[in-house]
Formats: sequence, structure tokens, C-alpha cells
Amino acid sequence: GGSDDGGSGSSGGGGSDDLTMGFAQVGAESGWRTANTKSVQAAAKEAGIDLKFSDAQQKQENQIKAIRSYIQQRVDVIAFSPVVETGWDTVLQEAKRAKIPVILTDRAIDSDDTSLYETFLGSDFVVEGQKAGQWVVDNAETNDVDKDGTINVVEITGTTGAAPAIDRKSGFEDKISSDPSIKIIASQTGDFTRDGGKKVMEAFLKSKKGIDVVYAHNDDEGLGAIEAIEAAGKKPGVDIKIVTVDAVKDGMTALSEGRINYIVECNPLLGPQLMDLAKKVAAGEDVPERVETKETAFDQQQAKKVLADRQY
Amino acid sequence: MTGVSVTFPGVKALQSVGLTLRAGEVHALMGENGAGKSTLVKALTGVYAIDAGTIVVGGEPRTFTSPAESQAAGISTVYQEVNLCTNLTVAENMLLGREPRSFGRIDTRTMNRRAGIVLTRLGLDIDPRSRLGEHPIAIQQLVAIARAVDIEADLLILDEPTSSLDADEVEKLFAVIRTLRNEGTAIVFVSHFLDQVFEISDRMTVLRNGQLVGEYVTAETSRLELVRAMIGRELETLERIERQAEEKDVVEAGEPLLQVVQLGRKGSVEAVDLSVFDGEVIGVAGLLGSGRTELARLLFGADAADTGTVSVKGRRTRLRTPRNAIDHSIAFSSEDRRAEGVIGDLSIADNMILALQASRGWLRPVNAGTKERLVRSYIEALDIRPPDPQALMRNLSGGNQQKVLLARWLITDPELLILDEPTRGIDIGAKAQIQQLVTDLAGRGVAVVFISAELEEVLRLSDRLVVMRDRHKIDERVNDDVSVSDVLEIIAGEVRADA
Amino acid sequence: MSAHTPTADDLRGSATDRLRQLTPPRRFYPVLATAALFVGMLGAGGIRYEGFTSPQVILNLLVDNAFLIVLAVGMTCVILTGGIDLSVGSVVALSTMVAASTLRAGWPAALVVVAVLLSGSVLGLLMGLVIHYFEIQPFIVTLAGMFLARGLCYLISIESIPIKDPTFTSFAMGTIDLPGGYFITPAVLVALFVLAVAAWGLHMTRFGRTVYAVGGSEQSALLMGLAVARTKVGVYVISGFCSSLAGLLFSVYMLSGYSLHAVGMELDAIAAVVIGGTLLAGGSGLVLGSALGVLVLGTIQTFISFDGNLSSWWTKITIGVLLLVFVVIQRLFTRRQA
Amino acid sequence: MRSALRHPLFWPVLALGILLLVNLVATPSFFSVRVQDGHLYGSLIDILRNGAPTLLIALGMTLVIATRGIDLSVGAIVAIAGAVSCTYLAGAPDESSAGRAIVAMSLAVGVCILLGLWNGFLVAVLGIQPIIATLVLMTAGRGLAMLITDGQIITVNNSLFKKVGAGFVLGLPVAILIALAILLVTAVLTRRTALGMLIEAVGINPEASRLAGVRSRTITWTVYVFIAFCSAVAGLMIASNTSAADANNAGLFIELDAILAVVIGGTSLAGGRFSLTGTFIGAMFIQTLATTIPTIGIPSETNYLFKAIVVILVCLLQSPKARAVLRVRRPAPLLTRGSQA
Ligand SMILES: Nc1ncnc2c1ncn2[C@@H]1O[C@H](COP(=O)(O)OP(=O)(O)OP(=O)(O)O)[C@@H](O)[C@H]1O
Ligand SMILES: Nc1ncnc2c1ncn2[C@@H]1O[C@H](COP(=O)(O)OP(=O)(O)OP(=O)(O)O)[C@@H](O)[C@H]1O
Ligand SMILES: [Mg+2]
Ligand SMILES: [Mg+2]
Repeated sequence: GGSDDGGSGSSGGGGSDDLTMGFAQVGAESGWRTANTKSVQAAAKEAGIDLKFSDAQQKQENQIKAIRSYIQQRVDVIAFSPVVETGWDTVLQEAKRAKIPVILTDRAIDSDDTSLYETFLGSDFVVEGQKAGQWVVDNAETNDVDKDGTINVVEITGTTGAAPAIDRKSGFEDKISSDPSIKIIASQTGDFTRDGGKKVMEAFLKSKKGIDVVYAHNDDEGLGAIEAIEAAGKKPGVDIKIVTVDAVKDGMTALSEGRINYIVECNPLLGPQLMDLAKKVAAGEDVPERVETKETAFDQQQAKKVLADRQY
Repeated sequence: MTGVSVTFPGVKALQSVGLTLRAGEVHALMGENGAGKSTLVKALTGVYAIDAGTIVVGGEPRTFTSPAESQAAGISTVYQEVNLCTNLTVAENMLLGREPRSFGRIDTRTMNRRAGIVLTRLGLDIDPRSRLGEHPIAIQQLVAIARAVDIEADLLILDEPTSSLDADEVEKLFAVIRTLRNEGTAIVFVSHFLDQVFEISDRMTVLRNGQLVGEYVTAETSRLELVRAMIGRELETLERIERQAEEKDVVEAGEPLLQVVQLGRKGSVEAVDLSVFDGEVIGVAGLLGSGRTELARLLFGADAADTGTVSVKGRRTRLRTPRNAIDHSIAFSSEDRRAEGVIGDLSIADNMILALQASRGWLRPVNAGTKERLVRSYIEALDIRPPDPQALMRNLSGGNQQKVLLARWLITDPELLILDEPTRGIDIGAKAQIQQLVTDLAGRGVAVVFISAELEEVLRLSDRLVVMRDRHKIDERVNDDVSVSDVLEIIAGEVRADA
Repeated sequence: MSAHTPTADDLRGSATDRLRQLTPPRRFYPVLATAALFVGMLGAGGIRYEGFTSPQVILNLLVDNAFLIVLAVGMTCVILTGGIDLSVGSVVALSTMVAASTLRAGWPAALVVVAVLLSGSVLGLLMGLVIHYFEIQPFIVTLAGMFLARGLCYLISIESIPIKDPTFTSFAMGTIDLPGGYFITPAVLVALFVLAVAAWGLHMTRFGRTVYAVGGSEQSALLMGLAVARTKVGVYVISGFCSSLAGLLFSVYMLSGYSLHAVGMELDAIAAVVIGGTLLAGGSGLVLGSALGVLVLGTIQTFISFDGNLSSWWTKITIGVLLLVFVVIQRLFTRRQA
Repeated sequence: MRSALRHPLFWPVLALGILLLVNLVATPSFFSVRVQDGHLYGSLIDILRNGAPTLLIALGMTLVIATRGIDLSVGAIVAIAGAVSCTYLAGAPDESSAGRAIVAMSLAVGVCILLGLWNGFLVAVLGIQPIIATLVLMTAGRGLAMLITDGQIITVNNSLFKKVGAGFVLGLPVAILIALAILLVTAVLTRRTALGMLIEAVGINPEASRLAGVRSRTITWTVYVFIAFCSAVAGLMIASNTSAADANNAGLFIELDAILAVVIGGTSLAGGRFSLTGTFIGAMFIQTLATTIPTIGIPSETNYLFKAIVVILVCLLQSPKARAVLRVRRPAPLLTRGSQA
């Protein structure tokens, strides 16, 4: 091994007295994650931080191993996106003992001991679900495509058990419970993939009547659902409304073309903010306990405007 | 046991057969290939469930549902095909399930020592710690026997234990059997060697087509009677062959079909010179482990030689894989039929046609009509039972499998046929047929290399004799009235000269 | 080997005997090859990366892979009989789930441990019974077992559950200090103990020898009158037990139960066993080899994290390439010996 | 009737029938097929179309398994095929031209055949155990696919390319037509020539086959190339179905489905006798099961449980031993399995 690919760029600034950061990424399971990784790598180069990157292939134990090895290698800051909320106490204790500050990105951890990490940088999946739900509620009128007084929602969930899937589901349910005319008539996992979304939607279209809205946990599932809807001879975005989460480029394109109705953003470009925090933390400065990324939501009009400068 | 029946889908392997065994007596079980001997053994020991009938042991009716149960009831068995684990050591194989233990752990030292003692008793000089798979099939058979003998049982069943042993080993086995008999053990002995049966048994039961023919007292029965009981017809064939073999004379002229010079392989056979001419039968004699099989494998390219040269019909060539040899019309029937011959889950027809098909390549299948004709004709010629081309190979009796494998090679129409123990486990009728076949083939110009543990057979058939010892070729001579004792002398003489 | 003459034989026999005692038996060759390559890999890592061969890094191989060693031990037993157990990863997840949820419900730690071990063993028992008595292929039965265990996880909860029980947390935080400032965790001791018991059991008990016999030839073992049924079912119970024990170690390691834990870990376990020189056909291999296999996989991981410059896909490719280099060299090694 | 009962495919077919029936009860419109935009439309059509990739891979897997092997790398090859074709297409100046699509697909198939040669080399020439030999590509292959796509989902817009996985010809899905055509060709190649018999011989007893002159090495090598080819085509279908290459998820766990299909179809993992018809039924069963889950509304959390129970039931149904236990006592308790000495 040992071949070095162009994209990783470790020794941006060069000097050995630079700040070294160990970053334990979850994996590369989606385009979103890849954009996230790239943002971190690019920002590190920009900021002259020596980045040690490792990919855990969706396994928490690999992340723990990576963090351990960062401790061994005495990096200055450790940052990671936890695969799950739980189970970090032991290794973070070790980091604390070694006096290496830790920054969480993308997702918080569930620990009673908040001294284990300096700060959290990321978004809140529950809020994302709520935004999607709020949109359905707010546009109840137009969303009731068949005008029968009830809005039948089919939900294509993410990977069963995955944190975003759980939170986006509960956030969504939270909001739509306020309106008794909105009902989830079917919910099935599409594993966050286009293929999954398409297959699940195909089955829904055949077994469920009067579908008004599709709520997909990410853009890819939504894009898959679009294919299925078109194959059934219906117009996505018109005959059936679609709301998704993420706002990746393909999703935004579909949104601007009117095939998706609403996308809640989940911003992967955490790199610059992360590097800022890292420098502060390393310098011993105080940082807020929680830094939320700037995130918005797009409807079709807004999508057209921002599409051009969408990078991922 | 009385009235025992066993049915397989489509075959009534045993119909209402009875067998009475007495302590301190050797009971021979006789019958042609496929008569049901092995099935009877397996029914008796709980491998097959019986459809009807009763088994009474020591006055008590018993039904065994597994070999473990029959073993616990004092029955120790060597089944026809060597049923040991080649991945374990010799000692482990002998004592599996009965390992000596101290403080709950297996006492390996005692185990090896105990195994060594039993092996010595059978005249086997091998390391109990060596892996069983390293040894040739004959040694494995002896180890299986050693295992059975070591289980101090009331009843010892040996299904064709001597099929790959030579005279020496057989004598040692018989000595052990006699001792056990005198100690009061009942022994069932299955064999196709009439000499051995007459030498060792007290009583015989004959089966034919799954049915009981009768029980005979050995001392009061003549060979002819026995053979007639077994096959239901007279046996003239044997004599006819002897005559033919004597009449034939081969001219060793011109180019040899196959010539090897200094052919050898490290750790197997050392530098052998050999020329084989058309229409000639070369017998290879030697004691167990003398390297006959290894020589045959080198000639066929089953193992690649690392020294020496090979020429076929005067042209230099290399035999690195069986394919090379087959392309030169050389055929080889292995001694280890279960591991190296039988394709158990394919039909008789597919098994027979395999070598021919392989040499034609997959794109040119043997056409269905030709295949049917070939298969049928060999089933008939070799009297294979059941005569159903679609029967699965693994359901055939041992002897019939051997016949199918012979047919596999005959179908390829070879110019040189290497037969390693082709008559193992074959009944006397079939044996005569095969010997006849070898003679016929030679008459038609096919060269045959014939290896057998049975020296008489080798001598009867061969035109030229090669004698091996300790992986060397120590002698080669034209077979004009060489006798068994001559050969033994050659082997022994060399040993003395050596030491 | 030996000739037939007693005189010549006596001399040669004893000489070869003595030689034989010095050279290791042939069945150890694959394991020795694995061990040699493992050391070679560490050396290569040490040359390439600073601090790679520091004792703690090597100890961390054990600390971080204790559960995998336990898992590989169970898997080895199954594979030695010629079977396979795909359910182990899911059973690990199920065990973490059962442990976390029962602890949350307030069960005492000892009871939880017993319950987890019992449930894993029972699942193994069920699979073993189906495999043996219904003669369904192990691959399929354990695949169903894998689905079943994963499904049960979701049934318990789809969210992760933290473990806050003091016994578990103290076990998790506890370290055993070694001279020189190095440390290991109690889990390492558990794993080494399991390894030792398995090695002893496989070589020193009838059950163990029967495992090898069944793997060599099930039919022969049956005809030899061995307890084939008990052995075949037994190895799945052992594997189930080991999986749930590994699950406990894992839940200590993670201090959480989660239904997506240990996805694909069965492949790691199988790979470790095969890398350790065990034949998938059964009948040949050593548990010690499997433990070495785990360490080899761990070393590959360590390579990756020490490098720190590999993007996600290069990580996968590098793992594949290292695996390849390893199995090819090992193969050439063992082939020359054979 | 008795002979039907004894037919090895009776039980898999029965299981498939039951599953379809369950669907019919749950959703009465399940069997309805209507014409939509000039092609057939309905759940059954979906099953055929979505089942095509699994069927193809199961087809290759059948032959690999018949030689006592296994191929874990099929999922990675699926991803690579999609990645190669879509990346090429997306980078081409005339992305939507038919010619480009053909070049893209040929390129993908070519690359995958090289990978098959590689797997075959490891197994047949170096003699590495198939599971570990293909594990190498299983791990590295997905990395390669991601390297090609740069970790992104590559979306393409090409109508010919879209046809392979999502299109229709004569009202029927192109995917299933391709899969059936390959199935047919394979059936003819294995059963009308001697190939099938030789593959079985190699799988049942490799050493005996070698001594009988069978080129077992070449045969083994060929089946790995063949399964790579099948996976490549399957990969194209999967990519084409959504007009996108998802290097991470395309073909994830498809090896398990394929193996399951093979086994349900009655081919033993121990190698030897194989049944292509059985594999076809097995693959259709797997896909029907996958479609059933969202159709009858099984909650996501219980998917696995449901799958586990169905698999167990089908296998029990299929096992002669289990049926015998449930029915009556039968003789011949032992020696039904061939031993591998
Ligand atoms: N498992 C089986 N299934 C079907 N038929 C079988 C099975 N085992 C044996 N048979 C058939 O039963 C008959 C008796 O076979 P058996 O093995 O007992 O013969 P045998 O007397 O031992 O012959 P040999 O001397 O060749 O060993 C044969 O026709 C054989 O084909
Ligand atoms: N009595 C014995 N003691 C130890 N080893 C033996 C003995 N007999 C044979 N061997 C082994 O057999 C090997 C040679 O076997 P080979 O198969 O060539 O013999 P063979 O003459 O064909 O005998 P067989 O007729 O039994 O097949 C030797 O390498 C040796 O390991
Ligand atoms: Mg017999
Ligand atoms: Mg021999």
C-alpha cells in the first residue's frame, strides 16, 4: 500500500510545528458524506492544518481504533463524526487523559460527561424532519392532490436504525401530528439509495391508493421515487408531491425542474467551520458548546436561484 | 439376524436374509459384486435401517440406529471403502472415540504407544504420529483393520479387508484373526479371494442378488460348489485365459510405444528405465509401498516427473499432466477408486463417458446415441449391476464401481493402459472377465501396464515383469515361467545384497 | 520413510525420530507462515511509519480486537467441522442489544451476563439442530440465523442504547497495567483465556478430536461410531456462545447496544480463520492461527490509520491489496512446504 | 401427482406459489397487469424486471458453486460496471448518443471480465480458497468503483442506456429479456454440450476429474469469468434502472441473495449437480419476497425477521429430511451426503 492519491493533500502548509488534526470519518456511504470529507480535507489544506484522515467504513469499532491511534500519534486535535451516539466514553476518556481536545462533527454523542469533548459542530436531524413536516402542514391545501380531504403520505425511510433515519422520522411525525388530515399510510426503508427508493415506491404505487405526498429521508431515495412515479405514468411534483432532505446537486436539479417540491438542507460543508474551531480549541480558547451549521430549506423557486453555485 | 430386508429406491438390496454367527468362528460372507454383502454388513451395524427382520445379539433382540450403537454393543467393523479420516494421524484414527485419558485430557503419549503396539502386531512399521493421508491405500486399509482389532469386540466384521494387501500382510492379518477366534470372538469375513476364504473361514454364507443362497461349512464344501452357488453358472473362463496367455508371444521389435529413461521424482520414485511395446503386458511386482503406484502415476503424468526423459513412439515429449498422457492415448485406472476415480453424484453413463468427453473437449459432446450405445455395451460386457445407465455411481457396490471406471478408460480406446489394482474388490467371475479383457486388448495391440498385489495374477497375465523395491526398479525380465517364489526371491535377494 | 529390514531400520528410525521432534509437524506450517508474515508486516510498518512498532500499538491490536478473537475461536470450531456460521455478527449485535436493554431495565450485571450467554448459546443450539437433523446447509441456516438475530435487534429497539451500569463501565474503563507503562484491558485476558481453553479443548479432549474427524470426513466419523450429532450441534453451540461472549466484550468496548453494530463482522471472522491457515473444507487448522489472523487484520487496520492520508476508497483498496499480498505469500509459502 | 411431488423443483415452485398467493390476499390487485405507455405495468412485471440482476448473478453463482467455489466479489463488480459505464458516459461530449452508450457498456463489461480473469487466476492457478480470493476483490473492488466515480453518485442521461434496466421491448422489460436470453444460452451451453457434465465432475471430485483428463483449471477459471460477465450485465441493469452509478450501494449484499437463490433452487453449496431452472425459480422467489415486504406493509423493523422466517420455512419445506420427520419414519438414515475424501 502506501500509494497517495491526489485528493487527500495532507501536508498543505508543510512545517512540522503545524497543527495536526486526526479526523475519523464514518465512511463514504453516500455522496453527501463524500462532500463532507472533501470539505474537511480542502479546508484543512487551506488552513495549513496537517490532517490525518481515516475512514471507518461505517463501523464504530474502526472509529474507536482510529481515535486510539491518533492518541498514540499524539495529534493536537481529534475530530470525528460519530457513527452512533452511544459508546464513546472509554476512548474519549483516553483522549482526555492524553490531553487531546475532541471536536464532534455532524452528530452529537450521548454521554453524561460533557467534559469529554470541547464542542459539537453539526446539524440537528430532528429539526430537519420537523422542517419537512412543517412544510407538509403549511401547504396542506395544495398537498392534498386528490382533494379528498385527507393527505396520504408515504414515507421512504433511511437505513433502519441509522440515526438520521430515526430523527427525521420522529421530527416529521412530530409536526404532522398537529393536523389530523395528514396521515402516513405506508413507511418502508429505502436504505438511503436511489435503487431502494425506486423499488419501495413501485410497490407503494401498486398497493396503496390515493398517495398525495412522498416524504423521502434523503434526496437519493426521492430521486428513485421520481423514476417509479414517472414509470407509472404520473407526474412527480404534480400528481404526487415530494419532499426530501439533503439538497445535493441532483436533488436540487430535480427541485428546480419541478419534480421535487421541497428540500430541507443538510449541509455537508463543515470543513471551514471545523478548522476554525480546531485552531481555537488548540490554542485553548473558549468555544461554544454547540455550533449549528447554517442550514435552510429550498422550494422550487429558491432552487433555481442557488442551483448554479451548488458544489456538491 | 433373520429375515432382514433393505430397500433402496428402485433396488431391493436385501430380501429376507438370515445370518447366524457363533462365537469363536470365522464366518465368510460370499457373493458376486452387488450381491448385497456390504449392505448386509451395514444393516447389521446400524448404518442402514432395516425394513423388515430382526437382529438378535446374545439372545436379545436389538435394533441399531447408528454405528455408534452397534459398536457399543460389542460389534467392531471395517467397512468396504476405507472409512478413516485422512487428515488425522494414524494413532488418532485408530483410537478415535476411545482415546486413553488422564485427568480428562487425552494422553497423546499413551495413545501413540498403544497404537504402535497394535500396528506392530499387524506387522506394520509406520509412525503412529504420521498423517494417515500420507500413506497409500493399502496401509490405510491396514490401519482400519488395526482400529477394528483394537476395539475388543465380541463380533469383528471385515468387509473385503484384504483387497489391496499382498500375501505377506494377509498372512499377518490371518494370524491376528486366528488369535481372536481362539479367544472366542466371532468374525465375519468378506472377500472375493477364494483361497483366503478357504484358508480362514469355518462357515460361509452365500448371497446372490440380495437373496440368501445358503449356509455352508467350509470344510465340507468344494470350490466349485461355492462358485456355482455364488454365480449360478460354471466357471470355465478362468482356465481359458491361462491357455491364451501362454499361447501368445510378442515381438519386441521396432519403436517402443513408450520409452522412459531415468524417469524419477524426488521423494517418490528413483530413476526408472522402461520401454513398453505394442501389444505387450508388463506386470509390475513389488511389495506394499515399493513404489508401483508412484511409477504408474509418473507414466501417466498424474505427478510430474522431475528427472528423466519420456518418448512416445520415438518422439521426445513431456508428461506433465494427465491431459498430456491422454493426448498420447495413455490411460490410467487408479488404485484409490473412491478418491481418484468415482464421481459419486454422476450417473454410470456420465462416469463412463467422462475421459472420452474430456479428451474431446466440452464443445464436441459425445452424441446421445453413441453414448447410449457405448454405455450399454460396456454395462453388458462387464456385467455391471444395476444395468441402468442413469443409476448414480455412489449407489453402486464397490466392485461395480471398479468396472465402470475400467469402462471409462476402455471407451477412450487407449494404446497404453495402465491398470493399478484393477481387480481390487472384484468377484471371481468379473476378475476372470477383466483378465480376459487384458489379454484381448494385448491381442489387439494395446500395451498394458498391470499392477496388482496378487502376484499370481500379475504373473499369469504379463509378458514382461518389472520388480520394484524401495522405490527402485530392481529387476526386469521376460516372463517365461517365472513363479511367485522366483519373484519373492528377487525381492528378498536384493534386500540381502543391500544390507 | 522406513524400509522393511529391521537392522537398517533401527538406526534410521531413531535418527528420523529425533529429527522429527525438532522440526514442527506439517500441520503447523500454515500457522507458522501466518506468524512469520505477521511479524514481517509489523516490521514493514515499523520501517514505514514512526511509532508503529511501539509495544502499546501492538498491545492495542489485542485491546481493539479482543472480541474478534473470541468470535474467530468459535468460527474456527465450526469451520473445522466443514460448516460455517454467518450469524456471528448479528449475534454480537443482538448480545449488545440484550445487554444494554436489560441493564437499562435494571437487571443486575451478573444476571445480564448469564442471560446474554444463554441466548447466544440457545440460538447456536437451534441452528445446529436444524443443520444436523434436517440436513440443511449450514450456510443457509446460519444466514437465516443472521437475519433472525438482526431482526430481533430491531424488535428490541432501533435506537442505540447506552450502557451506564457501574459494573460494565468499570470493566470498560479498567486497565491492567504492564511494566513500562503499557496496558491491556480485562477483555484481552478474557479473549486469551477463551483461546487457551479452545486450543486445549480441540487437542486434548475427545470432543475436539471428533471435531477434526467430522471435518476430515463426516461419513467416516459416523462409521467409526463417533458422536457426530453431538459434535456437529456442539460446535454451533460453541460458536453461539463465543458470539454472545464477543457481544458482551463488544458492549463493554462500546458501552452501548445498537442494532447496526457488527455489520459484516462475520466476514472478518471468516477471513481471520482462513488467513490463519484453516481450510474451509474442514478438518485442518488451529485456533492459534485464527487469533493470528485477527492480529493480521488488525495490523492492516493499523496501517490504514497510521498512514492517515488514504481517502475512503484508497482505504478499501489498500485493505484489499494488503489482504491479497498476505494470502498470496502465505499460499506460496505453504505450497512449497506441501 | 406422485412424480410431481418427487420432482426436485416441486417445493421451490410451491413456495413461490404460496408467496404470490399471500400477496394476492393482501393486495387483490397484485396480479393485475395493465398496459401503460405501451408496455406492461404491474407488480408481476416489477418482480421480473427487478429480479433480473439477481437472476443473472445467481446464474453465474450456480456454475461457480457447482465447481465447489463461491464468489463474494459480485457486488463489487456490479458497482464497478455501473461506475465505469456512467463515468464514461457522463464524461463523453455527446452523452445521450446511442453509440456512446454502447461503447460505455462494452467498456464496463470488458473491465469486469478482466476482474473475472483475476478471480479465476487466484482460485484456479494459485489455488487460494475461493471465499478469501474473492474477498480481496469484494473489499478492493468497491474502493475501485468509488475511485472511478470519485465517491459521487454519477447521474447520466442516455435513453439507450436507460433501456437496459428500465426499458421495455414488446411490452416486456428489457432487463428480464436479457437475463432470460443469457439463461437460455447458458442452459444450452451447459446442457447441450458436455460443459455442464464436466463442471459437475470437477465440483464433485476434482482429483478424479483431473485424472480423467478434464481441464479442471480452465473450467474453474472460466466460471469465474462467466460470473464476472453476469455481474457486469447485472451492474449495468442496476445503474440503468435509476440512470445513476452509486458505487457505494449498487449491488450491496447481492451475493447473499444470489447464493440464497441458488440454494433454494436446489443446488448444493458442496458443489456438483446444479439446476439452472431451480436457480431461476430461486431468484424469482427472492425478488418476490423483496417486493412483498413493502407491498403488504411489513414495517421496516421487522423486515429481517420476516425474511428469516420465510427462508427457514422454505428450507424446511425443501429438505427431504425435515419433511420425513414431519410425516413418517423413513429408512436409510445415513450416508445421504457424499463425503469428500
Ligand atoms: N445407497 C444406495 N442406494 C441405492 N442402491 C444401493 C445403495 N447402496 C447399495 N445399493 C445397491 O445395493 C446392491 C447391493 O450392494 P452391496 O454394496 O451390498 O454389494 P456387495 O455385495 O457388497 O458388492 P461388492 O462385492 O461389489 O462390494 C447393489 O445393487 C447396489 O447398487
Ligand atoms: N510398510 C510400510 N511402512 C511404511 N511406509 C510404507 C509402507 N508401505 C508403503 N509405505 C509408503 O508407501 C509409499 C509408496 O507407495 P506406493 O503407493 O507407490 O506403493 P505401491 O507399491 O503402489 O503399494 P500399493 O500396492 O500398496 O499401492 C512410500 O512413500 C511409503 O510412505
Ligand atoms: Mg461390498
Ligand atoms: Mg499402489
